[in-house]
Amino acid sequence: MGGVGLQTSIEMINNNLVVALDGELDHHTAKEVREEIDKAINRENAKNIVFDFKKVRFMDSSGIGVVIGRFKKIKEYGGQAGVINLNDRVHKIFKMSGLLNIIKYYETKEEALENL
Amino acid sequence: MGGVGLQTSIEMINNNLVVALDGELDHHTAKEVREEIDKAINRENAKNIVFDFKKVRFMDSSGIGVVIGRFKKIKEYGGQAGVINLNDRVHKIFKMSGLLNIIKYYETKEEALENL
Amino acid sequence: MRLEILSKSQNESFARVVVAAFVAQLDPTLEELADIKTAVSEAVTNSIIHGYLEELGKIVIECGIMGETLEVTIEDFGKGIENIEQAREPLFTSKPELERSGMGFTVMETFMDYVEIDSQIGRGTKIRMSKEIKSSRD
Amino acid sequence: MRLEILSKSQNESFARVVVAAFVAQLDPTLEELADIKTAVSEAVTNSIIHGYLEELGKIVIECGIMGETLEVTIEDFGKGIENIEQAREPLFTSKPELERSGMGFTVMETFMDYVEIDSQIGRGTKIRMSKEIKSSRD
Ligand SMILES: Nc1ncnc2c1ncn2[C@@H]1O[C@H](COP(=O)(O)OP(=O)(O)O)[C@@H](O)[C@H]1O
Ligand SMILES: Nc1ncnc2c1ncn2[C@@H]1O[C@H](COP(=O)(O)OP(=O)(O)O)[C@@H](O)[C@H]1O
Repeated sequence: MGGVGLQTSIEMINNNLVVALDGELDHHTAKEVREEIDKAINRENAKNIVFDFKKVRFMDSSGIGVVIGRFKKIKEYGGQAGVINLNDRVHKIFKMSGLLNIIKYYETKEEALENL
Repeated sequence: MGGVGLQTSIEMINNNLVVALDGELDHHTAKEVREEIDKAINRENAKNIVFDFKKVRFMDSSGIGVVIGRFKKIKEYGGQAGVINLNDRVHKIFKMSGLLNIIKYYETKEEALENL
Repeated sequence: MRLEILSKSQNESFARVVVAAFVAQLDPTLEELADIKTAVSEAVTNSIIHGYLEELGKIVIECGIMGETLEVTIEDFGKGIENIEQAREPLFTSKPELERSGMGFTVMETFMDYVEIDSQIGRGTKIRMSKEIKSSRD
Repeated sequence: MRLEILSKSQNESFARVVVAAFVAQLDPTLEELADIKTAVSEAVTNSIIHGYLEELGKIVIECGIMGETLEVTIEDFGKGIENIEQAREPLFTSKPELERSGMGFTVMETFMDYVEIDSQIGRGTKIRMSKEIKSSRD
């Protein structure tokens, strides 16, 4: 419902699209965020993508699809994806799904940007 | 439901029982708070009573009954009642009921204690 | 949205929280939210105390949105109201011994745009209320 | 408590808030609360996407407390599940095109003590879950 939702702030650092999510990531908010990120990937011609989960206060399994979906898109052109600032819950859900086997988890943004 | 509720802290200053309420005051929480205050009035042999609404985050018309009920009790022995720190909403509900015609509203605890 | 709860006094705050979460989609101000929570609290409390005389019964809360207006009904299947006109009067209460102030309906009418009482002796009471969320027009 | 909502995606967060407010009476930890909200979110989302294929339908959520255990059921009257065993498998999804991960039931099973799936083709799906609120024993 209104008042909650998910805000996205997107910045380009070199070749990398850094997407910071703020709020609750579920099936409802996933729809909007997915479109927004896909537009930015195309517009900015981004190679790699980094998801910052620092301000994600709630996430269910819809979050897995959002990350993997963007990863597949970026991979077509040889890019990579990373996730940063996972809290315990987000980490648990990603781990459960095997996502952390194909997408790298970095402690900090700097580390992600250096290693992607 | 649990987690919310109403906390009461009660102190005696001279003859005056000062009751600070913290939380949500509705029919459910009124029951407990009423008993607690009445016990304290008897135990402390209080003459006057001051209700501090500073931390009342929600109140419905049940709050009117709590204040008037204690006022009636204290009045039997010649005591008076005062209310302090009313926020706009509590003020509106008390005003509507005519409560502020029989119970004095003071800006501060000091003022209440001096004038009761 | 339709919510069924038991007439336990703990459910007064639960009902408030649920209606507040529902109306969040209209982006109300804190003031509007507090108005709605207070009115809901009065109606639910009345069902518990007056409708069911503090025995267990079912309370049904329905919420809907029409444009920018919240519509909420609160219904019980209890005692019913004998004299609706009298019940609406400020300071009238049939339960002074429970320290009721008789201000419940006055509070509902002050904080909501519209309050309708529909009641039948022995069958129950249904309160329909609505409030335009003016802030959602911006 | 019984809550009926429409299968709109905005109601995913509404359902979570309502169940969280209900379970508050058991004084859960933040962790337990998050477990329950996540499981409820999965089941409600499944009803919306898989049960009703994103068309409008009714979802019923019932919550009760047995001792220190929350019992919650989430029911839709939609499509039903063809193969329940397969549905429970991690990574199985019938909607990869919607970027579903197939982890919904795995998440429910991880975060709740007990998850039962009751489904009939063309009639709907009912998920019963429970979780003991251990913190409430202290
Ligand atoms: N749901 C209800 N069922 C039966 N009687 C009711 C109900 N709601 C209100 N009433 C009657 O209307 C009167 C006035 O209600 P209200 O203005 O809310 O004041 P209060 O609750 O303080 O008595 C009550 O005292 C009661 O006699
Ligand atoms: N309420 C439901 N109605 C119909 N089918 C369902 C329902 N819930 C789950 N399913 C089926 O079970 C599969 C697995 O569900 P789940 O583990 O939650 O993964 P996901 O939602 O990511 O597909 C779904 O893809 C769907 O085919």
